[in-house]
Amino acid sequence: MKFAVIVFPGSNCDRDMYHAVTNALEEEAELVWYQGANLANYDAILLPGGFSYGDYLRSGAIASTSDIVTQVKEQAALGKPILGVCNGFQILLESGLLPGAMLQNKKLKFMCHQEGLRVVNNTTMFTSNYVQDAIVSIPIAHQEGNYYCDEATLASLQANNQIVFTYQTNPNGSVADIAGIVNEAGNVLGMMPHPERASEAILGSADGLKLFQSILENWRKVYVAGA
Amino acid sequence: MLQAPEITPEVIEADRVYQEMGITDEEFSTIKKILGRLPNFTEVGIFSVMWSEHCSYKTSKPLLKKFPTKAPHVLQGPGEGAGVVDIGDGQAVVFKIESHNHPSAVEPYQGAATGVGGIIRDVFSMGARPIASLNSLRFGNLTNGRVKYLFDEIVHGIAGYGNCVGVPTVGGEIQFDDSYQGNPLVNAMCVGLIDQKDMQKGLAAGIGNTVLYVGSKTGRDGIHGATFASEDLTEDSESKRSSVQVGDPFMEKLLIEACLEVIHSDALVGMQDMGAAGLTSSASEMASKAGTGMEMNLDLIPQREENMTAYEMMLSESQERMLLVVQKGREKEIQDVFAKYDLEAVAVGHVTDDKQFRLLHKGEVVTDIPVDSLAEDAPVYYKPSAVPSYFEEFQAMTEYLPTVMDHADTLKSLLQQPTIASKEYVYDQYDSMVQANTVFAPGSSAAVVRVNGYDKALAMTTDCNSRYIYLDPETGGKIAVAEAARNIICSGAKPLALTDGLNFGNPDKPENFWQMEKSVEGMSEASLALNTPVISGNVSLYNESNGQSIFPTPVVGMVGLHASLADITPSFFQHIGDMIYVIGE
Amino acid sequence: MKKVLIHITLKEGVLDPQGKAVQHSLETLGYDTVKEVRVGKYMELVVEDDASIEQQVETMCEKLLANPVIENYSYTVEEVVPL
Amino acid sequence: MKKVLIHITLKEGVLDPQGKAVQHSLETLGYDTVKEVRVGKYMELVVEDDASIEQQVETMCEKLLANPVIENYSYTVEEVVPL
Ligand SMILES: Nc1ncnc2c1ncn2[C@@H]1O[C@H](COP(=O)(O)OP(=O)(O)O)[C@@H](O)[C@H]1O
Repeated sequence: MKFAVIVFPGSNCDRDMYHAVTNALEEEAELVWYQGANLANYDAILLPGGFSYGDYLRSGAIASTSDIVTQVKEQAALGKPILGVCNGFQILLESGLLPGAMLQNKKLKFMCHQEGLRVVNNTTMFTSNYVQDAIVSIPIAHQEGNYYCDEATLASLQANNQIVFTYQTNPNGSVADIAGIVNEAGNVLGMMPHPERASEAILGSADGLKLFQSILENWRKVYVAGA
Repeated sequence: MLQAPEITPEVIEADRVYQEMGITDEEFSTIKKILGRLPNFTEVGIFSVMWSEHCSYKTSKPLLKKFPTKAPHVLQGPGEGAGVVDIGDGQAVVFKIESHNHPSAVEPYQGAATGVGGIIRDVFSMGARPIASLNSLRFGNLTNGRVKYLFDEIVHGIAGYGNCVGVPTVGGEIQFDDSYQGNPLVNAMCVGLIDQKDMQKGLAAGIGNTVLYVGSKTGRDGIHGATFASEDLTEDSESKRSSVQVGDPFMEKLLIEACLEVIHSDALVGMQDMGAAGLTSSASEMASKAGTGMEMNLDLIPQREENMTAYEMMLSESQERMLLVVQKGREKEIQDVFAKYDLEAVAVGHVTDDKQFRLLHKGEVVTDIPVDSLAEDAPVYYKPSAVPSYFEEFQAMTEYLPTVMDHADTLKSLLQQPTIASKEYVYDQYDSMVQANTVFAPGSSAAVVRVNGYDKALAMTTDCNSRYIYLDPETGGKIAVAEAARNIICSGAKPLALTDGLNFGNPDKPENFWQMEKSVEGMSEASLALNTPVISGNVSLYNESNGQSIFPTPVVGMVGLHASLADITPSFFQHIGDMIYVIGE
Repeated sequence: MKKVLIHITLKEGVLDPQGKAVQHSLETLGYDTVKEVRVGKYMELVVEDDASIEQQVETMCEKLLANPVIENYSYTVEEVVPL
Repeated sequence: MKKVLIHITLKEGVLDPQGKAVQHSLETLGYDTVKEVRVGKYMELVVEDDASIEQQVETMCEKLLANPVIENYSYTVEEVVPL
């Protein structure tokens, strides 16, 4: 399976994501600069964390207007798995691929530590390797991770089972303790916590690796004969 | 305008305008001798920054000579952007500490942020990827409103810059004491990793080679604050007054990636960041070190503001700028790399063979100075030192042993001391995990960062108990080095080398100079004993408020190596029932 | 040349953590007459003159400068007074 | 009740990385007529009526809302129109 890790000016978890896929998951990945790429060549697209365009204006806003996001939308429409982590999630929100918006953390401070997350939906292509309602330890590192949406949107997220991860103890003020959501089709996941930073025990947790393994296994079921 | 036409060389001499820039009468005579004529306004400005303590170490040089700096594992000692130490497998670790005390006292967020940015540039200008940041902070009493503001904003600034630029902040230390009330200390350390074959030097070698300017445009940032504070020369326009330096971590991130890509081109000859004294120090040092000269056309310097004078451009401390020397005729190869990151690399000059530092502006030669006179041949002063009376008093006292009535109570009140209490409030704001190599984040005795792809890791720490140093600078200096080494060893690593951040008060006071002298001697002795040479460092003097000096604060930043990941040892209890041992006396 | 002044504010009903923090700090400083604070953005653009300038600003706001999920925007266009 | 509208802008000469990034992004989107962007803050305060309101706002700005080292501020006081 071939993963694209998209690199925007200011992305800074791109190598981490690349490392998680190539070393921890042991699959193929490429760092793809935001200009001049063809995303049709990849089986899955990863939007890494960081501060694209310095987080100026609103985090993810400037990156969301780039041509490559148009390609991401096309690939999303084809059903490919798209994962946005942290700044990647913010870009997915700003580009409209996922509903809602990010506000500053309620304490207005950047926060970086391990969080307990609940897997509230293990039926997605990103979470099928987790046990439903399992608590997993995955770090957060953000200042604008306070997920906001209006009531109607929240109701439809709940009705369609689009909420994937919630915080055990809400650190940032997110609506309904939301840490990660998928689109209606279920192939675009945005989450604030960093699974790539939790892909090896030496880094404090390997709970994030199952997420990458889920993507791989579900892809194999469809594309690899006999898998 | 700063360079008003009436300020002719004759006026500068007659009215002693140079004094306002921090040049003494003797220094002015030396300058006249060097040039064989009177210096013009721009030239005096250039001498004033290059001969400032910050760039020339004119008072601390005699002390710094005492530091042991050599060992077989030291690949680069003091003298370049940062020191370099061999860690095997053809790799090396690069590190340095730098102070940003005065800017942080004026504008804490930006002062701290640009301090972090500056030290990161020092590291990647060596060709190393910055893999970790640490810091060492000192504040007054937290019950004071201004101190609280400084504390919050400085931490916020370190986080704001470090998190955005993608270098994990993995450690640091904070001490609160009244002596820092009006003069906080912000020392930032950066650690980088490099393949030895990629090591760069800030050399302007190769006659005729091209000088490229990359990064942010030059504005009037930081000029006023640096050396020049004359009201009558700036009164005509408030807006022309230089402003506080503002950091742009996004620009820095682009520079890191572009510069680390460019080092693989053999068209690159030398690279240096524009730190304190910006263009002046980077250009003249690169030429002086290479034994060459340099000529630059200031009309070509990218400028953010209109009508900047030569003086302003040469003294500007605008952030996120780099100076590169590249082979003549191969500029395009380098420029193309920068273009990918939306950065312009502008040719502004070339390397010459006459060892002169020559600047053209609007068709005129505005500066023509022997380059060595700026860098290597700066004056050196041997300041008098005297034992402070407090020290003799203390030494004469009989030892006092406190009696503890209630151990639990004493422990609790100790833990409530801001200096001792948990610093989680601070380090939770730092992204300590980006780059996905952090094994032990802040909160551990030493931070541990693995070397990805190898069975080894690096341990790092900053330490200094300035109260000890105040009480007995020589012993305190030893303690600072020993404490750093203990922290490294407790994490399972072998101490390699150290960087020092010397923060002191006014060195013209013999008591202060004595503190400097003695603490450097103590540190030297300890680093010799522990085989941890000093490979880089920084000096910040005149840390005073209301005539009161800070506690002498020579911060030690130390790095060690875990020969195997299996050696990594946590500093917290692991299992119920494990035995606890106390080792030592 | 025109100067475009843009105000971007959080929509009513959207929580404003920054505004709340500012209000709280003001209260701590003794300003308890301040009942509410909302924090928004203010931008000044210098734009070349153009007949369609208003429409252009409108699309800039919609495409980039404001996030319609949480923000409102308004703007005014002024002459740039030459010095 | 009064409504106080406060504008906080960076002083002239102070680098505005955010404004630069926004301008660059607008340029990429085809808006190359935008020559400069400066980003500031805009605050709306609801304040109880008081004869000294202007003076109070002044000190609030100086003490907390603006950073006088790098920012300028200006404000206007309006009546709150009851709904
Ligand atoms: N206290 C010190 N101990 C050892 N070396 C020092 C000390 N202070 C400065 N140096 C060394 O002197 C050189 C010049 O320092 P500095 O001017 O601060 O560097 P930069 O030009 O990168 O800002 C550096 O190599 C630095 O490591």
